[in-house]
Amino acid sequence: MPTKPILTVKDLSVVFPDNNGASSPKGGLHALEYISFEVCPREFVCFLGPSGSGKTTLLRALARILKPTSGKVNFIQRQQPKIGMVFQQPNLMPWRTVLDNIKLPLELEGMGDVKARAKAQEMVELVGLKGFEDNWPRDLSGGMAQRVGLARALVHDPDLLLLDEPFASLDAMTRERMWTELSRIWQAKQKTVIMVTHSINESLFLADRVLVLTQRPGKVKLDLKVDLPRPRKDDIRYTPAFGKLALKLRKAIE
Amino acid sequence: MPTKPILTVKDLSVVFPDNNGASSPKGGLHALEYISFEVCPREFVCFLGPSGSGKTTLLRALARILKPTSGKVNFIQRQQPKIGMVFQQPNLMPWRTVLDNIKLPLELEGMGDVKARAKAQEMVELVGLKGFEDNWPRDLSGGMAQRVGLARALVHDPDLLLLDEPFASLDAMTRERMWTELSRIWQAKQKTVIMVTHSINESLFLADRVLVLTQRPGKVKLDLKVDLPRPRKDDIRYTPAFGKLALKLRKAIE
Amino acid sequence: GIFAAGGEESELTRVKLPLGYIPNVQFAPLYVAVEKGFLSDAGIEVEFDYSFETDAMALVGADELQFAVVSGEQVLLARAQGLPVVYVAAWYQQYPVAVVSKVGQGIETPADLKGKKIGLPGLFGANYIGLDALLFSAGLGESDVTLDSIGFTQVESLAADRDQAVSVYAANEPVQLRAQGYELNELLVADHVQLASNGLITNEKTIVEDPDLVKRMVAALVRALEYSIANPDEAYELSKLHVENLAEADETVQREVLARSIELWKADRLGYSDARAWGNMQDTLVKMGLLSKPLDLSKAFTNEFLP
Amino acid sequence: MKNKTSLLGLSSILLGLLAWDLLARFGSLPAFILPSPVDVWVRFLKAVTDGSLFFHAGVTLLEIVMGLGVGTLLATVLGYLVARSRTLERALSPYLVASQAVPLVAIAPLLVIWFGPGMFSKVFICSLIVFFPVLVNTIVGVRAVPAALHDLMRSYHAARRDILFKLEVPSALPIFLGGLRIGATLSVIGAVVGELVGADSGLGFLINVGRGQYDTALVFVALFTLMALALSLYGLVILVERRFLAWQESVER
Amino acid sequence: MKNKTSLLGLSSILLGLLAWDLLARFGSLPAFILPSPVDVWVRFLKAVTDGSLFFHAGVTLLEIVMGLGVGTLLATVLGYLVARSRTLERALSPYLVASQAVPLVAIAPLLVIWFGPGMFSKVFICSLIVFFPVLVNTIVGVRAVPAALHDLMRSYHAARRDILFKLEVPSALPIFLGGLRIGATLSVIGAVVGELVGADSGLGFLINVGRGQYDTALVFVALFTLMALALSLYGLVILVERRFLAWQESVER
Ligand SMILES: Nc1ncnc2c1ncn2[C@@H]1O[C@H](COP(=O)(O)OP(=O)(O)OP(=O)(O)O)[C@@H](O)[C@H]1O
Ligand SMILES: Nc1ncnc2c1ncn2[C@@H]1O[C@H](COP(=O)(O)OP(=O)(O)OP(=O)(O)O)[C@@H](O)[C@H]1O
Ligand SMILES: [Mg+2]
Ligand SMILES: [Mg+2]
Repeated sequence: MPTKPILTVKDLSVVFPDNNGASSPKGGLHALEYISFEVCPREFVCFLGPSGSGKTTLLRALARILKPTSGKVNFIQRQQPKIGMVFQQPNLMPWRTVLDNIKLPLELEGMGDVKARAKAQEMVELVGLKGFEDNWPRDLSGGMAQRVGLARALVHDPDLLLLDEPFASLDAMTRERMWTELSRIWQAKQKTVIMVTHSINESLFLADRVLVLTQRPGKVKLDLKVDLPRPRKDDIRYTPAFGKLALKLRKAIE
Repeated sequence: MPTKPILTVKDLSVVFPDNNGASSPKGGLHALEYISFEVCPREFVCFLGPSGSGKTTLLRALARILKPTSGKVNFIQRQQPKIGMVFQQPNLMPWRTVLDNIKLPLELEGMGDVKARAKAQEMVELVGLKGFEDNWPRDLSGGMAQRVGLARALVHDPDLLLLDEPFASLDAMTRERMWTELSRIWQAKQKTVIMVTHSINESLFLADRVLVLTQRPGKVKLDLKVDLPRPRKDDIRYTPAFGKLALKLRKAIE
Repeated sequence: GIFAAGGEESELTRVKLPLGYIPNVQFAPLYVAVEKGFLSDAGIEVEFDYSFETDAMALVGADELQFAVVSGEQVLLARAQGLPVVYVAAWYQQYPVAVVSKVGQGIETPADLKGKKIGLPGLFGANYIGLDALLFSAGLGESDVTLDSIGFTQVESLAADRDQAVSVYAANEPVQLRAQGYELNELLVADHVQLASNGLITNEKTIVEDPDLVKRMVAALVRALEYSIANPDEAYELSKLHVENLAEADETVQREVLARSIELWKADRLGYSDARAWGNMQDTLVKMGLLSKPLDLSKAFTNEFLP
Repeated sequence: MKNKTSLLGLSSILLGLLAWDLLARFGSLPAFILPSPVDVWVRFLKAVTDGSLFFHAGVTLLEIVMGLGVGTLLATVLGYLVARSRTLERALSPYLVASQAVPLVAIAPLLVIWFGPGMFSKVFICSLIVFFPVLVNTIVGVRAVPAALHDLMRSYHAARRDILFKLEVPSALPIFLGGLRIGATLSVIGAVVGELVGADSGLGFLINVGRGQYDTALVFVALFTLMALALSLYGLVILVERRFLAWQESVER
Repeated sequence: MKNKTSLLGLSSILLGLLAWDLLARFGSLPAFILPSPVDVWVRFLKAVTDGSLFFHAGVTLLEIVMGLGVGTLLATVLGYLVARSRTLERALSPYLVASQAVPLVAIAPLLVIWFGPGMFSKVFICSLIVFFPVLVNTIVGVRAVPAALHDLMRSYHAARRDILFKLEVPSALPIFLGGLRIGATLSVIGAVVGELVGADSGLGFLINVGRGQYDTALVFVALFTLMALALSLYGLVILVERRFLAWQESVER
């Protein structure tokens, strides 16, 4: 893409202190080491990598939840874009109903209650949870909770979406519906998406670019451009281009 | 299989009370309705179904965590077999280290500490977490936590394994390694496995039988025998038999 | 309970004796009675107890204990509620409450208290009754002054000029205040009205069942009083054995406390209860509304056990 | 279900009354130590009729409400700050703990001199005694807020006050309300201790009067009124819990 | 880091001492109301030398330890039972709350009659005051055990005692220890209140003696010893927390 990058990550390293709290001579657990990449506006980037390779840590650093040990995360257009984040665990507030959980980011933006409720209600329907608006999170199934998390990340129209395996506990059908919705939203609105996934299919179906991280310490092993035509229908999976890309990713991961 | 069933589920229904606690005239949320099936010893059964169709609820009823509203769950060989369960969320005890979490079922059986540690250590290595024995659960990545849960379910050599999407947050490679390990354990020891999954591939790769549940209220929609030869290697995916079964399941789910 | 003396002479009757206050040089006669063997001569072994006066009264009334040292008005108040307690020996002849004020206030007679703010622990107990009796003696009532319930902080309140006068224990606080260099006017209640004061009580059951014990107890107390009045220095030294911290405390102050106490104990006949003082006490209590009707005073006290 | 349990509470109270009556009737204790329920009831009616009970109970209630309010407020604010800074905790905790170990009766003279013998010193004592349980439970509660939810709020760059009101307050509420339950109950003692030490009104004063006149029935009336106050305050906290903690499982296991 | 904060605690204590000294030196209060730090130090050395401080502190400490032990034990057991049964809670809570509202001074005669005036009544009062905070926090803690972990234990058909010791105890520990922090601190007051009411030994008795003889420095010595006791107990609980709650995040946010 010709545009200036919206996000530049330069030599990002994250080291967790060892169990006993002190920085041991070994120097703690190196979760990420010298990661550098750029993301352009409206780009959809997927991260793949083995369990424990630092994908979640990377997203946390991008969201400024975690201070990197060294290196820089810079957003160019604004100081800090509006972020919508889906966590690996649903991470809902147990004292809020489904609707109120989804409404949270709107409240934080100071939106009026009536309007916020209406928008949240829209999202409830989008993720297929109509009828469960007033349930407590503890009464939801795993997949339903994850969809609430997704709705909460999308409701306030963020500039940057950070998604940590947002579809992991969804059945094939629901997942595909969510894929379609996400693609639609991403194309309709001016969003940049960074998504962690374990599914090669998912990454190829959605992403413009797939980055593969190595096992601890996490480094970028492959930066693959996905130039499949959009919109990508289900049968794209059986095209040779898709197969070739999938094979490349598979190899990189192994 | 010619043997007598080890588990008989008859007309099992689970109704959750409505939000306000009272049984409303509507009669609450019908999660499962008149489910009946049998499982033979050493059988590997997978459940598929849309999000919210009651798969987790079913496993909870089988483990006697939840009392069914009506119907029966009977184990024939013994009053109650030894169960190993993987929950949809990792469900680790935050005050126990990785090793101690895995050791828990052995402690409950009264095994001596030295022996228990040794067995737990074996499991740590099996799920690829060597070096993380003494970590607190909060310092694990999502996939690592899930593997700890899996190790905990296997460590005490249970007769019946109840697995609720045990591989959902694992990357493709780790997942396949876990599949192989699970198949090996299942074949080597006399285990019966009931597993919930969202992956058709996974179910066909592992199961003797796949049952598909419908959306609320959950009923058995399809009971499919998987008569693919074992051991199933990775390339079985590309055989026509596999494709036919996959298509059947796909249809049943949609 | 008590362990009644067996046949052998060497066995002593064990008695628990509540004093209603912490160990203090003011209890010197009792320490003398122990240390000089007056009590063991009488066949009694005492264990002092420092719990509250009203609790002690209730225990004696319930015959859980045989004896206690309490203030005179408490006997009437308790009897009004049906406690079968009897006052058998007077210890203080003079009601030991005084109202003190800094000299600058010019309070020299009870009448001068009119319109003043007077601090006292609360609307109960000897400080309250003594104060009211003093006011009545001057034709005043509670409405003529401001009563300030301040807990047992009279010294501090007077020092800090919170109150213009305070109702205190005559033998103790004025001595402390003077030792701190304050010049005081002191109105001793006993100078204006005779009231039944602190003494030894028992209950009706003990009087009926073991009059000899009562007699021996009273005799020992009177003997100790006599000895203490005659030998204040020795009484002081013996008190050190019982009073925690007395050896470390300000000796001149504590000796003065004892000297003043002795003045309050002195009498023509030690231990004797004056019917007039009891009548005055009853009048005061009725006037204060603490007694709704007069009692049969002859049952409240007796002199029959005096030696 | 609800009826059944409140029936249970009631019948447990009746059972207590019965035991008391039997003890008073057939026990060896005289009435001036243990009056019978009937004696106390008669004395209660008298105290209600002449208005003295309402007056004194009102004074005590006012002290309690003020003491509870002030103590809770200070404890909550300080507890929150301490929970968020170990440094502050180290600097303050010697004072906070020491302040609790001072037997108030012993420093009453200082309090009286500083604040006078009026209502203020009672409110002070009351709030001092309420302070600590609320403080500790605020600290424990705020520290127990899940880190993952903090991450969530941080991902939105939520303002401090939003983090406070939308995350920390609701999350710490169950434990905080536990502290308030303790505090509300202790506040009653706090006010009464102040009154026992020196006062001319309030239920503590009434107890002193009753004790001074060996009117044990009056003491019991005052004691029961105090218990009723404590129970009402406790009940209020429970109501708040019901209202705000509906999301917590109330499963009987 | 650790050094820095303990330095902070120390310097905050020194600051307090300084403020006190200035107040005593230049304030308007006479020495028998507010003695200077030096007076108190001298009196302290004297009390240490003649052994009286150790003796009385020992008596009080014994009462505290016993009261704390008994109160905590009862509260933990009862709290656990109540936490697991709403029915039991409804039946007992009126009594539990009411027991806390009774000003102990008022029922002292009954206590004395029932238990005698010796150490027992102090231990009783102490354990009564310790009881409630520990009870409430035990209830809150046990109720907060995650339902999912209960499911886990049930899937193993774990025995009751395993559920208790391997799930409920460790899970409720942070909140329980909060209750113990409160209880440990209150226990000091409990013992002293008992001693103030009537005793012939212990630090409360020493306070009474000091007050009776206007030896205010002695009162202060006793008060500071009490505070030291309270701080030590509190410190002990903190040590236990450090030992057993290492798994909780201790991130300074
Ligand atoms: N708070 C923490 N303290 C210490 N170590 C941590 C912490 N969080 C993560 N780690 C470690 O950092 C490494 C990377 O963790 P991360 O969660 O980023 O992995 P991930 O790529 O998201 O894995 P998964 O796919 O399993 O979720 C892991 O080895 C993990 O143990
Ligand atoms: N404790 C509960 N109280 C009330 N309703 C519940 C409770 N647990 C589950 N449910 C409801 O029961 C239905 C089935 O839930 P269950 O967790 O069994 O679904 P699932 O098949 O496991 O879904 P998923 O694939 O999303 O995990 C859902 O609609 C859910 O909202
Ligand atoms: Mg992750
Ligand atoms: Mg589920």
